[in-house]
Amino acid sequence: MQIGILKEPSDRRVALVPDIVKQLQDWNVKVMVEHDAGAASAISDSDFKDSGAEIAERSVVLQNADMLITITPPSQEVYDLLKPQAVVISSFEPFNRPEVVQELAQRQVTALSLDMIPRITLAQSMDVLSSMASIAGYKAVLLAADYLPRYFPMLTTAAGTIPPAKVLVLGAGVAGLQAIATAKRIGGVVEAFDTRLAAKEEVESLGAKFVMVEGAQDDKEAGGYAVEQTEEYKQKQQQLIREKAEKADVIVTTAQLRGKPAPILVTAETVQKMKPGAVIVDLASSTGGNCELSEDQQVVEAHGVTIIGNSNLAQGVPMHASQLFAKNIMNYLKVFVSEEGELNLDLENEILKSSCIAHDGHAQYAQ
Amino acid sequence: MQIGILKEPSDRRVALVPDIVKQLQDWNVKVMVEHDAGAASAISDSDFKDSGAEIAERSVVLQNADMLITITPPSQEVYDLLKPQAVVISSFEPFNRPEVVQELAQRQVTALSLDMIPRITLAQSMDVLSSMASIAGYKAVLLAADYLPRYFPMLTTAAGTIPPAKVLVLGAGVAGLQAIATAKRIGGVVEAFDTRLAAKEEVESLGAKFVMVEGAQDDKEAGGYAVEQTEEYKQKQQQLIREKAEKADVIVTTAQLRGKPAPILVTAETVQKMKPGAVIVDLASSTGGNCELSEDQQVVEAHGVTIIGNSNLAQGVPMHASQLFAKNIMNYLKVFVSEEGELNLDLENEILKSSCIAHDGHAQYAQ
Amino acid sequence: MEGTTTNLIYLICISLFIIGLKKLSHPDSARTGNLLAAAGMIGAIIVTLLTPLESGANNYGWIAGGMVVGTAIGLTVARKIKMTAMPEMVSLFNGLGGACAMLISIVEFYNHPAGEPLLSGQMITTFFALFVGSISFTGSLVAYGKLDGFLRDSLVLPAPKLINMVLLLVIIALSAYTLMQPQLNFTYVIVILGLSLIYGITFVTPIGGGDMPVVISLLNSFTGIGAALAGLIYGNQVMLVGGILVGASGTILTILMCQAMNRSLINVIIGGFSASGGGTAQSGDEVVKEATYADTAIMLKYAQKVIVVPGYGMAVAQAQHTVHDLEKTLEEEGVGFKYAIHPVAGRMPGHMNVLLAEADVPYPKLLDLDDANKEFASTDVVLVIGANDVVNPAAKTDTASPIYGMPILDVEQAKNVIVLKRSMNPGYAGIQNQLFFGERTRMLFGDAKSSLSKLVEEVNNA
Amino acid sequence: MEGTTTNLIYLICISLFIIGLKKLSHPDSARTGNLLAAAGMIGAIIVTLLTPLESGANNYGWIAGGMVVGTAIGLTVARKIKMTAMPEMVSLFNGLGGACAMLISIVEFYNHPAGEPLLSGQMITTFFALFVGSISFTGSLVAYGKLDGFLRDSLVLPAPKLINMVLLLVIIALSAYTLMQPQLNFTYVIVILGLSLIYGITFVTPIGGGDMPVVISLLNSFTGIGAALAGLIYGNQVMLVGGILVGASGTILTILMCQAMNRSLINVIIGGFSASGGGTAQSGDEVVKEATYADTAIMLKYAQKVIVVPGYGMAVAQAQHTVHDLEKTLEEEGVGFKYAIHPVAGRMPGHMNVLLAEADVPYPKLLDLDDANKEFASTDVVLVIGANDVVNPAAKTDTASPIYGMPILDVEQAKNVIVLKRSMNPGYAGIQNQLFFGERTRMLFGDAKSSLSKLVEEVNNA
Amino acid sequence: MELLLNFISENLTMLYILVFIIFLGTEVISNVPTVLHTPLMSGANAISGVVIIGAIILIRQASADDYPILILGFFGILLAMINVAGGFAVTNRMLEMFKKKKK
Amino acid sequence: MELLLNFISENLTMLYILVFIIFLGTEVISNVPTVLHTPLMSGANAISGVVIIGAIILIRQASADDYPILILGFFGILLAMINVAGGFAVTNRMLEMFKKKKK
Ligand SMILES: NC(=O)c1ccc[n+]([C@@H]2O[C@H](COP(=O)([O-])OP(=O)(O)OC[C@H]3O[C@@H](n4cnc5c(N)ncnc54)[C@H](OP(=O)(O)O)[C@@H]3O)[C@@H](O)[C@H]2O)c1
Ligand SMILES: NC(=O)c1ccc[n+]([C@@H]2O[C@H](COP(=O)([O-])OP(=O)(O)OC[C@H]3O[C@@H](n4cnc5c(N)ncnc54)[C@H](OP(=O)(O)O)[C@@H]3O)[C@@H](O)[C@H]2O)c1
Ligand SMILES: NC(=O)c1ccc[n+]([C@@H]2O[C@H](COP(=O)([O-])OP(=O)(O)OC[C@H]3O[C@@H](n4cnc5c(N)ncnc54)[C@H](O)[C@@H]3O)[C@@H](O)[C@H]2O)c1
Ligand SMILES: NC(=O)c1ccc[n+]([C@@H]2O[C@H](COP(=O)([O-])OP(=O)(O)OC[C@H]3O[C@@H](n4cnc5c(N)ncnc54)[C@H](O)[C@@H]3O)[C@@H](O)[C@H]2O)c1
Repeated sequence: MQIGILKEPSDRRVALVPDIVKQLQDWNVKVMVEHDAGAASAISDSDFKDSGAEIAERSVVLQNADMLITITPPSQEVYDLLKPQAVVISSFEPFNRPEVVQELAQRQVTALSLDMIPRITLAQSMDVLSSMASIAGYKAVLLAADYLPRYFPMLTTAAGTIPPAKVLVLGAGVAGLQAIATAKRIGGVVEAFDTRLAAKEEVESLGAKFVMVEGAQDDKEAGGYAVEQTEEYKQKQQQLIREKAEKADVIVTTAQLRGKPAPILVTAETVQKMKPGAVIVDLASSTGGNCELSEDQQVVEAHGVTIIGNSNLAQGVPMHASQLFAKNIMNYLKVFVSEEGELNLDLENEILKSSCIAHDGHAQYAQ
Repeated sequence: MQIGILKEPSDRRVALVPDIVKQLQDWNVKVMVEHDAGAASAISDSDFKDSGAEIAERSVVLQNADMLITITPPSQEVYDLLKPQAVVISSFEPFNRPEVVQELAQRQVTALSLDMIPRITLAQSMDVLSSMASIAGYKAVLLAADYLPRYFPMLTTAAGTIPPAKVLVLGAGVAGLQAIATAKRIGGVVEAFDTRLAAKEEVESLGAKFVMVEGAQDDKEAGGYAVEQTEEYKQKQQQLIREKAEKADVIVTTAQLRGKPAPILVTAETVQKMKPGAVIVDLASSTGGNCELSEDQQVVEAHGVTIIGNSNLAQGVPMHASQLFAKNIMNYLKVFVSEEGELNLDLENEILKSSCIAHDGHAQYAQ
Repeated sequence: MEGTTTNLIYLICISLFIIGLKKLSHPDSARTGNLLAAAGMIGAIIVTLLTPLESGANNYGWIAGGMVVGTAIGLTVARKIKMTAMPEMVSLFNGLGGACAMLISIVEFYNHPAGEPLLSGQMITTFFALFVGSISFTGSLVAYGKLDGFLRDSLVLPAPKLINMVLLLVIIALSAYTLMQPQLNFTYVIVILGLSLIYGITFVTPIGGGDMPVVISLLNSFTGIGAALAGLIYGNQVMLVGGILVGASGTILTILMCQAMNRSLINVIIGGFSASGGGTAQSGDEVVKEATYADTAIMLKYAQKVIVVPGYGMAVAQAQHTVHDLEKTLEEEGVGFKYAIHPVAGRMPGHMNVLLAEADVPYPKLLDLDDANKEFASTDVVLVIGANDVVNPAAKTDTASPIYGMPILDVEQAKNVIVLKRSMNPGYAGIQNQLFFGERTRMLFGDAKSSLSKLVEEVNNA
Repeated sequence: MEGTTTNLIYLICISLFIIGLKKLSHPDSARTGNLLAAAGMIGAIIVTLLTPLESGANNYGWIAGGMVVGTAIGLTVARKIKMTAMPEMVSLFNGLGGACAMLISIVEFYNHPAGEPLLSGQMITTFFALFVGSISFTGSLVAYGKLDGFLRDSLVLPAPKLINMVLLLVIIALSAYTLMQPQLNFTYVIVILGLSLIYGITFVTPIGGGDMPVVISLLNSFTGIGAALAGLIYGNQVMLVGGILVGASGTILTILMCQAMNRSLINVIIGGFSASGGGTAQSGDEVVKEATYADTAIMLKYAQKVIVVPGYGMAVAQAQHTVHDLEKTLEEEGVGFKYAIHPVAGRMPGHMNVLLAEADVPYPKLLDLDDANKEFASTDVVLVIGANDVVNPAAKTDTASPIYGMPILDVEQAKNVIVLKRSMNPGYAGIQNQLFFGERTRMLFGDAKSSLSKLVEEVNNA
Repeated sequence: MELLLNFISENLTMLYILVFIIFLGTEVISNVPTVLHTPLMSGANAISGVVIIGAIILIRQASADDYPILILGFFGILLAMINVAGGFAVTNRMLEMFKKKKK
Repeated sequence: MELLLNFISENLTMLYILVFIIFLGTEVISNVPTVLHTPLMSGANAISGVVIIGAIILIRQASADDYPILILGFFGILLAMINVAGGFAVTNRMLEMFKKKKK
């Protein structure tokens, strides 16, 4: 089997790394990589070559690939060049863009959507969302520290004492927890908030303080994802977050609701009350943002507050993000590629059933 | 007395902050601040106004100021607008630009150079170099972490284990030590090197490893500054640094020699051998840089290594940098401004003797 | 004069007992202590054999016979039994000592000259010795049976307190009555003997299996008192003093053992309600074994290699600093100490990394999954600290399990596994963990941080 | 019968002594222990006064006189002396006890019936009592003088070992000779008395002032032995047993004290070379006072408020984690614990912040210069850990000093200041620190980390 | 009462010894770490086998044909000897785990 | 030798007591923390004042006009009493610093 890897047009990561390419070869899987695909991740063409991959032009890669793996969903013209019935692996986000499923089905490709891999224990090692979120949470704090006109840790000097930065993390999922850990490391005083009941213990397990709002809805059946909350709860939450935000130097928001726009946690009014120079990093910006004023992929300033809207921060650590991504892919491939390198799509398999969103012209994704 | 504060043309900091302005008023010292001077430090004009300062246009500030305080030395046209015999306080760096002293003398201003304040204990609270270097060291590591395509701390995940970043700090002065501390905080494994014998203990006092090169020259009389080294020593040092550099993910260099170009510690050849994606932050770039390939105020890429040349990183944390700077200034002013706000230049005073480089048309600085 | 020499040597023997006991209470010198005490005993026996008698046939043959056979049996049993069976063996031995005291007093009754007055210190003492020896005898046998498992805890007496009280009163009354008589009625003695033997049984039977060590210690001090009483009968210093010594230290030891279990002695004896409080926690049909802090500490201290498997529970307990303390303490003892970090331990990627770095654990001490799995087989003790799913063998064996297929840390390969958690509650995946019921696994229930502090303390004491 | 009662009560009194001593060796119960021992003593005295005598005029007047005057003097002195003078007072008291034993044996000699044989256990015992009591008497006086300062260490005997050896031999020989005589020659007794008194002086004189506590403890056990010998003379149990008890425990205590000073007892006594080894370190003319771990620990444990001043030395020693341990330990004891962070402590801005954050010290515990200076006056103990320049009062007072004008932490305002550093070496500024010679300052020399671990240990023990 | 006082006065020093030994027994083991509870118990148990001395004296004092006594005494010695020998041996085995490892 | 054995056999129980008390004295204070060395020494010193009992017996046994003995005995009592009273009082003062603070 031949896997094709492209240079991502708008992302610094690359879908496979030399280490994994090497392992795939033991499996009789060949890899063809577009020229310069790893450059932004500090992986040169020769690194790829050394690992056994073939380096080629984009069109050649596409024409030869039985399976195409990309990080961001490929553009339309890619499909034109692909073999018919090729397998395409990417994060298609069908719950945000349901139309994509039909398009893929029409193209006759087999589309496997990484973000649809179920969050079961067995699939943890394939969970791209987790590994990328974890890097994003780290990067979010670094970014905030970088934009912050303040010093992060406490500092007692001959020229006076600087108090430690106050950090508020909203949404304590994978990204949020990593943000908490990183902010604590750099020396911040961290508080966090989440609607999931389990989050309190998790936040405290990192030595941070949990901001408690009474009366959250929780759903154990939601597979680890949060559910929407009642109006009354939202009000209380709004109120508490405003109080905390006014004192915060940095806010990192990560609250997402799968298939729904992200909840607004930091309103425009709240931003107005915040300290000048404060920084908000909104990791939920791609689904509308947790901050009313954030704009996806942009850094805006409002009322003296810097608001960074970016749901794709993992690419800020491209090398290790690529590495984790590639390892996830590798573990995923093990589900449906035999030891001889043959494709073996068993759609009854729990993982494939969820993540295969188009096959043989059929759209598989039902919302 | 009237102090004038300008908006720095090429710096995000501002020379005084509202807190200090308030304190100066108790002293009968009035402050006039250029419109928007604190904007980049998250200090608004109204903040200044609330503290008792007057906000004015640049020219008005200059015409009224008995004393002008700037962070970077003012440009020529500033002097044209100034009162004759006004006092100008800034970091003139006469040892790097000896010509400036004559110019200032010709202008008839009294020029006080902050970087010439002697490094005696009494003057520690006025030591702008230290407070700025300390912020720069912190910022250097944050910047490096930001540019680094790698994750900084160790991370064990379902998608594999990421080893911690290796950090090499060259020059363990104020900035270097802070860089060590910050890198350790974020989770890096840190080694450091310096020629001063005392540095070993100081580095180890932060829990980092010291790289030992035998045979360093040390001079206790140099007032805390390093002295030049023998050729043989430089060779050994070169050799050792190369070995360490090859394994490093991040190098922060801070080695300076007062009045001399900075020593080259990381040669072009060494850079070539470094890991792709590695980052060098050169804090000595303004005096030529410790890395052969670094360019002041620029980020260059060479052999896959990102080299950030910036000796002015403190402005990356403008608000607290301004705060510390202002506090330093305040302490400095206490030396020669009486409680009634009168200027009282006693040139016999140890601190003034060293830091006053031009007075009454005389150049005071002798190299 | 020979009496004086004998008594001087006895004094030396007693001193050896004292020093022996003293040394027995420090781990480093305990072996020496045991040997010293044994030396004291041998000395006492030899001196007793050699001291000239005023009357009597010596009968060395009988003595030699008893000693040779006894020694042979004792040593063989001691050598053969399994390590785990030692407590019941101690109980059995103790019962035999009690039986000896009992036999001696029977003989004393039997020997009692017909004319002599009965109500004397001597006779009272003999009755005491009979009583105490008998209780010690049958009580120890019951304790042995309970520990060995052939007597069930479920064997419950109706109203045990009442029975015991009545028995005790009857024995005292009957003894007093016997003493009041002009002539010794040997039948009464036999009846009292029988009642005492029964009392030993009814005394121990209601007490739960988990409290047996305490009971054995108590019965041991009874045997000591029995020996002392025998010493009083014969005016023999070494028996008297040795017996009292054991009686006193045995009593204290009993109290200390109760304290270590957070119970009072009264509670153990009178209570008798703790039939289920014994070192085991049920879950369905299976039973887990609980570890004690002390045993775990000694296990850790004398291990060559220890691996910690931290999990979410360590994070919840914020026990990372305490783990690091344990690491430092054990490393000073020369124990190799590593951490096995499972990729998904905790609740976020790198959760354990963050915490251990905070506690300043050096990076090279962290093993990842593959390296750790290579090392477990050669590991003496694995400490599982608040981890659960990541060490659940169901991931390998149970295809129906939600975690089936996840790579896990194969801690069962290690010689001993100690699991620190608060309860039998499951972890994130919500499933039971077969590891906890494993042959080599012991549970240490409680908040991980406080458990660890106690372990550090015990290691320092041990 | 009265004898039995007396002896039973004596047994209770002795038990009180034993329990008293036992309790005296634990900080929490020490006061109770002292009171119990005192109760035992009062009991013994009363019983002795009341026990009927076979012969004798009772002479209660004389007894009452001695007791009332003695009690008055003893209590007054005990109440009046300064805390610092207590050890010499103990020495003085001890000497008086020895003198009493001496007087008793003199009376015994005086009372010796003319016809009776001299060479008896009784007489040997009396000689021993005379000797031991005399040494204890004069020896204690010398020790008192040395501690009080009116006897100088410089007072050196030529060849002290030889003198002592010869004296001892003469005393033994003369005693033996006296005993061999058919008739007691009281002159000999007086000579032996005189020689023994001199021996007490020559025995203690060569020993250095710093070792006096050890010597006092030793002399104390001598007095105990003297009392025991007197007990043997009168066949009195309470004196005999009480005396032996003090003799034995005093000897052990002496050995423990030597161990605490890292010396051997032989070394202290025979050596006698340690005239300068006494708790002080010179620097120029001035002398600093050294603290001991134990005293510092007790000071910390019983303080209300402790402030730590960390400096570069804490960083060099990497003692931040250990400081944090101390913090936790003391907080458990209810001690308020804060850190005073000087702006330029260490070698880089924020040096202390970084380290304390690493050790997980919560931010609110850090006081900055101004806040700290407000708090020192109400602080019981300031622990200066490897800081020097930042607590140097020269910055306030000495205009010529290179650090003049720097704001410093005014630690001298606190009730006690303990400075942890390795030597008298100056800090960064290279200047001597007057604080170290201050009235309330004590130095604890050694690497900060190991000093702190020892402190933590001692606090846990205390 | 009379009887008691008499008894005491006869055994006064015995009483002293008793009291001191009780103190001593208490004192000597009061600092035993929990880990040594079982071995210590076992060691103390072996010492309690000192009752064998009684059985020895008893047999030695018996005449050579007093079979009831000889047999009872024989069993006394046998049982106590098992206690002694087995007790010390078991203790020793328990303590084997405390052997210092070579560092 | 004969003399010695005789002496011992006479005082055999005394010897037992002696040995046990030495053990006990050693045992009882062997765990004293360093901070208590001085108070403990002081307390033990006060106990050693038990020698006063001897002086009391001595005076009581003396006849009412045996002035040398009475005077010597008086001083004996005086000195020993200072030792006892002063000793316990000083110890008590030393121990005042160990008073538990109210938490
Ligand atoms: N790492 C990740 O990225 C990630 C993300 C999401 C989910 N997960 C899942 O989380 C699980 C991680 O496994 P794990 O073994 O680390 O944890 P786990 O399976 O959740 O077990 C944690 C155990 O710690 C015990 N515990 C909790 N608090 C404690 C305390 N204070 N003291 C002592 N014990 C305490 C609990 O038992 P008691 O209540 O009886 O004390 C529990 O059984 C895996 O199932 C993994 O799939 C991981
Ligand atoms: N903070 C800054 O930015 C900065 C920068 C440069 C210079 N300085 C200067 O540094 C000084 C800082 O004052 P400081 O009080 O923190 O330090 P210091 O005055 O330098 O004194 C440190 C003391 O710590 C002791 N010490 C060293 N290692 C030790 C160890 N392992 N254990 C125990 N003690 C140890 C040393 O005495 P022993 O050798 O006897 O042990 C020394 O006297 C000031 O003079 C300041 O001006 C500060
Ligand atoms: N297989 C597995 O075991 C596995 C793998 C990965 C993640 N998970 C679990 O799934 C959960 C969520 O993971 P995620 O980070 O991908 O979630 P996510 O990105 O969907 O959401 C991030 C966080 O935002 C929170 N949130 C949602 N609405 C909010 C609101 N109104 N206010 C505040 N917070 C709000 C959510 O509760 C969640 O914690 C975590 O508990 C994680 O541990 C489990
Ligand atoms: N008044 C005071 O007490 C005071 C105030 C501030 C700084 N200082 C001391 O002054 C010293 C230097 O301070 P700085 O940071 O301003 O110095 P700097 O900026 O001049 O130099 C930075 C570091 O580079 C080192 N260096 C020079 N040449 C080198 C080479 N070839 N290789 C490696 N390293 C080299 C120097 O030793 C110095 O440590 C420090 O020790 C600091 O503690 C003292």
